Amino acid sequence: MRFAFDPGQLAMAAGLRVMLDREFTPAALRAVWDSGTGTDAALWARLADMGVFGVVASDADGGSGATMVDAVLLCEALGHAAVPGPVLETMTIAATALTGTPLAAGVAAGTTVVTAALGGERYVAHRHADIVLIPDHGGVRAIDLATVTVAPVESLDRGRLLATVTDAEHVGRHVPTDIELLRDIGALATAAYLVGLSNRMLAIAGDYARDRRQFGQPIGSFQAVKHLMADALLQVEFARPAIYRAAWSISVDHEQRARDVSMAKALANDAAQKAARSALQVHGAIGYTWECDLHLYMKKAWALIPAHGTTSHHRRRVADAVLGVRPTFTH
Amino acid sequence: MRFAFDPGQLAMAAGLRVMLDREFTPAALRAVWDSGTGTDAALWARLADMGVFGVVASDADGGSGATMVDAVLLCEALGHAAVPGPVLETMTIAATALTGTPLAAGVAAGTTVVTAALGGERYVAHRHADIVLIPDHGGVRAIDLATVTVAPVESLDRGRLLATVTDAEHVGRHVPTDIELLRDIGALATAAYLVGLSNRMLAIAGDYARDRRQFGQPIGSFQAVKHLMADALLQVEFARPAIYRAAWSISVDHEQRARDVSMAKALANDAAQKAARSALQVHGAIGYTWECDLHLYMKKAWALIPAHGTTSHHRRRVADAVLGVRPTFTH
Amino acid sequence: MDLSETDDERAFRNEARAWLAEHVPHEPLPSFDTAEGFAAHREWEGLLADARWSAVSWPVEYGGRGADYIRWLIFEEEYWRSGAPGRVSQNGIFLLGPTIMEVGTDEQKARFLPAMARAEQIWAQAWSEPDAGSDMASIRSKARLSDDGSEWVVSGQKTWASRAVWADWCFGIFRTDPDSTRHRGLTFILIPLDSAGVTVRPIAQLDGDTGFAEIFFDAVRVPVQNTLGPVGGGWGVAMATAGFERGVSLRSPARFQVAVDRLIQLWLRVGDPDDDSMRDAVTDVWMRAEGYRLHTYQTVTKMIDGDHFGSESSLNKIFWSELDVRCHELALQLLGTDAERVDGPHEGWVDGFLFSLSGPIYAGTNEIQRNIIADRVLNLPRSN
Amino acid sequence: MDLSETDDERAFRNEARAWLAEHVPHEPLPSFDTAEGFAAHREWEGLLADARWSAVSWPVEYGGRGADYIRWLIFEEEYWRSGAPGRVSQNGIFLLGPTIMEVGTDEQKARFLPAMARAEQIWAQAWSEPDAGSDMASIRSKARLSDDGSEWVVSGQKTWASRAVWADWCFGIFRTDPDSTRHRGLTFILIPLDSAGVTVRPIAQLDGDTGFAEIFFDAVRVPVQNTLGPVGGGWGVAMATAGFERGVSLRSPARFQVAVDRLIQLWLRVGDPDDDSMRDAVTDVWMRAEGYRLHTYQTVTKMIDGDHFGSESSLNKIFWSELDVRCHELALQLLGTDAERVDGPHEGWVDGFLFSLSGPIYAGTNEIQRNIIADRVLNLPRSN
Repeated sequence: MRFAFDPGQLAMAAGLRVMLDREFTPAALRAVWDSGTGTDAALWARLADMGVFGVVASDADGGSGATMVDAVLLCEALGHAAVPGPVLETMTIAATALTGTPLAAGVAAGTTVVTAALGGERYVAHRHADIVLIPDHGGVRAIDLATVTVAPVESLDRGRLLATVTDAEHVGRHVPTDIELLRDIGALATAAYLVGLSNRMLAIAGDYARDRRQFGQPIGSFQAVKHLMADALLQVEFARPAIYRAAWSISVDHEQRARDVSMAKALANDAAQKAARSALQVHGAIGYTWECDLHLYMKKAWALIPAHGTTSHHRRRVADAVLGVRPTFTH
Repeated sequence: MRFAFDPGQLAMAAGLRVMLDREFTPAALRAVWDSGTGTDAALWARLADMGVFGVVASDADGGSGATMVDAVLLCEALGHAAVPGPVLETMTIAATALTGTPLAAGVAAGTTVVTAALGGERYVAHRHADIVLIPDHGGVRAIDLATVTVAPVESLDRGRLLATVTDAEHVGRHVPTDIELLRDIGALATAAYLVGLSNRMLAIAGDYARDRRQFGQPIGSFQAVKHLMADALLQVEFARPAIYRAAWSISVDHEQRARDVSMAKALANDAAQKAARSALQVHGAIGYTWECDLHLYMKKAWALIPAHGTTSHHRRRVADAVLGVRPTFTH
Repeated sequence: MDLSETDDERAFRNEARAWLAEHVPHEPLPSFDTAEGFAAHREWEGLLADARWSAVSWPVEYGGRGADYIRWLIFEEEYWRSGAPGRVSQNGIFLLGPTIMEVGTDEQKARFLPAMARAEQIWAQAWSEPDAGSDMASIRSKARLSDDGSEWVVSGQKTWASRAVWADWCFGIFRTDPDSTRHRGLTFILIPLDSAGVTVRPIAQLDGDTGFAEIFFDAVRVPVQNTLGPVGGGWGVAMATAGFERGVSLRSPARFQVAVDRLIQLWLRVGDPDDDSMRDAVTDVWMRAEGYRLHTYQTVTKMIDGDHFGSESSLNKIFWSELDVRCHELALQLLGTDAERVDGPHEGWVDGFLFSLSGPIYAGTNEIQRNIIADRVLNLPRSN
Repeated sequence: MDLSETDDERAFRNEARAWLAEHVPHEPLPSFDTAEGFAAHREWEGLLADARWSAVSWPVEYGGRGADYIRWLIFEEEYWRSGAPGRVSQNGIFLLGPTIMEVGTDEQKARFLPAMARAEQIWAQAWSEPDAGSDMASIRSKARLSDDGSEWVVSGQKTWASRAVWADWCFGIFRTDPDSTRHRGLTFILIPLDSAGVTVRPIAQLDGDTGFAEIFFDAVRVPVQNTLGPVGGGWGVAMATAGFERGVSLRSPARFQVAVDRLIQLWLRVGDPDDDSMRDAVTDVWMRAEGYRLHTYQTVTKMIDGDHFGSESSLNKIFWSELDVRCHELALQLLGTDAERVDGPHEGWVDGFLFSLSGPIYAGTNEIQRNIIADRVLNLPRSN
């Protein structure tokens, strides 16, 4: 038994993290909000160059044929920078669902942008995507967004260009695949993204707490602020291993995959909720302003917490797995 | 509309509080634990002198014919001192149930000690009582404890002499009465007692926090300790008016009596749980010792929280009242 | 103890309910943090004032009805339940007004109160400064007397000034003794926002609206007649106002009962009736709103009996702000993926959630309130 | 990343499981905080030692199996799942032992470790003092060198010394430089509890047992050979031990998995299957126990790779202690009015609840742990 990543996996994630810290600053994220495009074309190209979109795609599709264990650290790094657009859907769900189809190569190369609405969501997460995946008997249907009616829907996260899709009954290509697996992949990728996002919110709050002075000392020296942040960190730090384990369970198609993925998303949701609340409270009124970068990240968290399965949905899946049968240790 | 007590009501409660502070000290409570009698005979007599047992008993029974609004402040004062024995059952449940019976005068005088097991409890709260009340078709049955089989049961609160009662099928006197009302009275009296108890635990913790020094200052000057206690006080202070309101609802037989009583007990349970946890945490290891008086009060709280209806039982009763029908303001 | 309404109280409630049913706009007014919305809300306040509903607890002579606090709570219940617009004149009527009645001169009462009640003067708060947030006593904005002693010359910067973008006046405390520190040497001054030297810079908040602003004062000249309370005694005056704000007036229980009512309606519509978890959570927040209502009735009865409203206001402020956040968090949970949508039928919940998050922060953060409770109610030693 | 067991690990698990199935007493032993219970537990430890199960992670030469941390966790899972007795020798095997291996002399290793593994020496902790609780650096108990320099002369008082009532030895830190303050001038000394001048006074705790004691030292003479680590460097040695305690060793995940298993069994027996509230609450505590297990596997893999175990131990300590309290609170909720009964079939839950309440307090209160996390993990400025 070994609960650690390989040097190569860590190196790729570190490289991505360094690139994003340097090139996708809060100002760049703000620019995406203002542009109304929902993505950053230059950033998307950089991610493609680094092979992010091809990580789980098969060699035949031009990917590197790795597993969700390789992808999970990348999803976390993407969340730390709150990278906008359907990057998770494209690199994980689409790369898995469309393997072997003519679309797969474009997905792996990042030139085909894919969004998905496989669960109960009413909305597609990115209306400017090329392809949307929706449930179809025995698999999914890959639909060219240009061939259906797309109506914009406004998200509190202006980096997300939601839409409703209609007149999609008789178009697109049927792709046989395990939709439950795709849903689990989407939920796990989102959980990892949320944990990265949570660390970012706490980092922003930490910088402010070191910097801001009241009563003649930095507010970070007050126990109330220390404990607010320590409690949030606690939830983040104990959600992370659950996410890594779920990635492994997907990669080996573990019999408890559903339970492990749902545990990961439920804990990630709670951690992100807590991190956002604590980060805002540490900032006080400043954090409540549009000028302060914090809200760009908080709103991403609030948007993604219900996405790919709400906390109660996932907690119920865990309950069914744990309380339905006599509990035993899991190895 | 007037949310306040009369001077007379306040005066009687203040008198009781002063007497208990002076005469029923933690040492006296400890003595009851060590004696194994479950009550303090001298204290019982003092309470009788002050008319505590007769407060809601009718004039005809030798009581003062007052209402639960008069009794609720007394229950709170009794809880503040953690008075042992079935004082609440005798002064409220029995005085109401047995009115007009030959037993009533002894109850009002405090010479007949009554315990009750009207809800789901498996145990009688005081095995040395004279009378126990149990449910009976269309009312209750008043049973002389000397006529049934009484088996001791050990409580974590050594001031409570629990027992199981068997062979009670064919003995005792049937008393027609509204058992639902008796249950509500018991729950409300216990809720008031728990709030008094909660204030006492916080007072003990406050004394310790002012006294105990670490890192060169009183621990009460640390924000972590301040906020621990402030959060507990918050719950206690907002439970209290709900308890007073429920007492009024009983006194006027309000249509929402069940909802109001259950809200009071649910909030009192949560407040007591929180007050005990916070008081113990403020004390640290000292609070974990037998020498420290705190545990005498904590254990009383832990024993009474499930008594006369658990938190979830009462929360459900509120839910049925609030969510079963279209909600409107209640006056 | 009598929690049933008297006939008079019932009659008062019915009168308010009837008037509101007739006059509350059918369409919600635009946000009062926009130019047109502000104007529309001012107009509504005028309508209220004509019927003497704008300040029911004020004396008749100033445009009120001399209603006691119980009636004020009854009015608030009817007001918020009727879906009437938010109170754009709240800073004046609920915060400054009572303070003027307490410490103002007769001239000031005559000059400000009736105009306030009729919303001819709408007021902005100007407490905080960039370096005086939680640490409110570290005020730097100065006011010095002009050579002839007839005017204050005010310089400095205030921030988080609510309503300041479109308001007519602002009130705040300024350092009038240059050698003073902390709570001493501060004076409470009332300043017209159209004075020469005043610049107002709107602050966009979480929801994009501009409910707050920075106010810059560049040698602004204000007649000394606008001094409220004693020179150098501004801190005490400000605390009275702030205590009142944290206390009953800022958030009457009715607001939360209406919010919880809406939550229950939402639960009945979209919730899973068999989901005890959510059922318990909704019930819990109902109990909190009801507990806040009962606690408030207890408090105002004390006030009617002449007690003063002290540090308990900190208990209230924590309680209602956390209750409000919880109520909106539950609503968003019920909405699922609709919870991120701001243009749909549930927009109100998302806006309400964002607004609720300001509760634990403004009027003194809840951390500061816990300190106050510990120090003044629990008598724990002050931190050093 | 490979979370499946290797064949070797599986074989190790099976060997442990088989041995435990054969040897674990059918009747629970009496509490080791009683004379007979202590003796019975010492005997059990001897049985473990004979089969080399008492300290599996120790080197073979000292009586262990040289098992890596993964195998140690596997053993713990099998141990606690088998219902085996509590570890009366925990202070020595899990806390002092590793410290001796790190900083002890060869002579000390030979003298103490094998005897410890065989429970011939059972150890008490002697950290705290009446005035040194959370503020552990304010140690007052002194040790001065005898004139000939061959012995320490120890005087003072320790408290909250776990196992001290029946143990053979105690370890703690003492001020050896009379002019020193705080963390400096302290030395880590190992003291036989049967030394002349040692008085042990049991402390009765919440459940009536005496798991703690005060230890009074009246000019107790201890050979300098019992000094662990450098003279004056006791604080560093103690911190290594304390970090290890808060970290993996004190509370291996298996304990909580067994507790949560029992909670689930209780729920299945007495819980209302349609009560989603309780179902969610039980599931939540299961997730916390599972999360702690996963976090621990991640941690020990780091340690196997040579990383040192630092301030994360504070995260662990808060997490497991709050998880444990929550687990027992839920059990008592399920038991309803049975929850106050201490002589019934559910006695274990009540005792467990009381014991769980010590978790957030001992080995450094959770408030202190939050400070450590804030200062060392979040790099927030120290309080002044």
